[in-house]
Amino acid sequence: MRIIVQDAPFDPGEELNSFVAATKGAGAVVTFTGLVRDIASGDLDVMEIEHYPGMTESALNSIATEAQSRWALADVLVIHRYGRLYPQDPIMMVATASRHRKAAFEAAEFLMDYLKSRAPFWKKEITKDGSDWVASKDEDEDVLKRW
Amino acid sequence: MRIIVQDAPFDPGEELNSFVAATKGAGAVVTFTGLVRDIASGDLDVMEIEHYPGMTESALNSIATEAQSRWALADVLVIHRYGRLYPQDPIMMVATASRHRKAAFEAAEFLMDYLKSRAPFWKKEITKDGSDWVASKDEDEDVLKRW
Amino acid sequence: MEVLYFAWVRERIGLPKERIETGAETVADLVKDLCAREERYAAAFADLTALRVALDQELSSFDAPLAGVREVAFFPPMTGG
Amino acid sequence: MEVLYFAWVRERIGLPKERIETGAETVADLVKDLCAREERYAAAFADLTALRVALDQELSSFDAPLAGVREVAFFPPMTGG
Repeated sequence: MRIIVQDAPFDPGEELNSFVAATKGAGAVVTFTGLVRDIASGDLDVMEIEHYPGMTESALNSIATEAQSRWALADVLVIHRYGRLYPQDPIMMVATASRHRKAAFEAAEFLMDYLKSRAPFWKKEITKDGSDWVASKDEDEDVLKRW
Repeated sequence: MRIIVQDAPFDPGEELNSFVAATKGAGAVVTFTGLVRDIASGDLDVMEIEHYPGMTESALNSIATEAQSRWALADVLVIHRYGRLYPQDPIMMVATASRHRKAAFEAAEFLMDYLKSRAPFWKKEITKDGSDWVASKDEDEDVLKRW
Repeated sequence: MEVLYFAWVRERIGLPKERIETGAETVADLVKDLCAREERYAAAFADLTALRVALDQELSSFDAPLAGVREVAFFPPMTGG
Repeated sequence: MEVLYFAWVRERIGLPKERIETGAETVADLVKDLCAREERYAAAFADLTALRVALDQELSSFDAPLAGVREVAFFPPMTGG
């Protein structure tokens, strides 16, 4: 299990390849990569991601540990950036490895669902006209009920 | 949409990065990578994958087109190898891009479920003692019912 | 028509494809014709529930008609992914 | 105790953290104390349903007791991923 919280960019392809190389015996690897999406008006300059150092790492650790206890996973990776990001930049990535595809898919979805509303990150969208904090969605809270 | 059937190896990380670079505006990218898994006895030498040239491409195309009609996808990638593969080699990969993570996850699972039992590939496991065709599993047929 | 065999069907019959002239009206009739020819066909087609058939590269069924079909393929259930 | 603010809570209150001496028994009591101090606190805490609280870096609730707590953090619902 590897949990990384950093302001530096990361390379999703390199991370996938290292993850695959490290997971001996698993037939199935699932990744989710989240990218900075432009806003409706199409003029996003920067996304600023704030986090709660200390709590972030422990929250991500708990979520990943919970995933490992629920599914037979050979490995789990969570990377999340903070700081200033630009449209199309990778924000975060999770990867799961398992013998079977169902476990790898479910665990990755579980990680994403919890990460969305249980990891202390906040996003601010900055355009030349001003800035807005991204609001949480009720559905992000609702999806947790399925687990 | 890109469908690739080849005997040459591919690099999952490079494929993920090209896929991400090509999918403007999608916030969510999901990949599944299938690796050659060793067998229970631990002495797999080679996995030989046979396919049905022509039908393979058209079957993968139909499956990917069906996924695009069911979910709002910015892009879909399917790569599948045939020929001789060794333990830990990537066999295949699917990638989906969407604005939302739910669509990207569901479409990737759909692609995998259909690819398992509707794309004309057959796997043979070769050890120094002999060889066995991998049998299909009833559950692989059953999972199609959920779609 | 062209008849193709894959995986262990190919191995049991001993060749990947052959040209067959047949008056068979359905896939099942064609299978009967082939089984009558030689033991290796009978061995390959012993259990049809373990086999799949494609007509002109589309999955089909053993009761499907062969009229107009150019390519028939027999193979075990697929194991992609 | 140490009190931390994140995102728009931090912006409204105007600082990321401060040391507060309080006799408050619960989080809700602490919020009342803060709101009584200055308008910017009242503005930040106007709608508690829009806020979350963590005690010693664990998500908690506004009726939780503060006994033994070293670090309290207030922030809007999280938007990771």
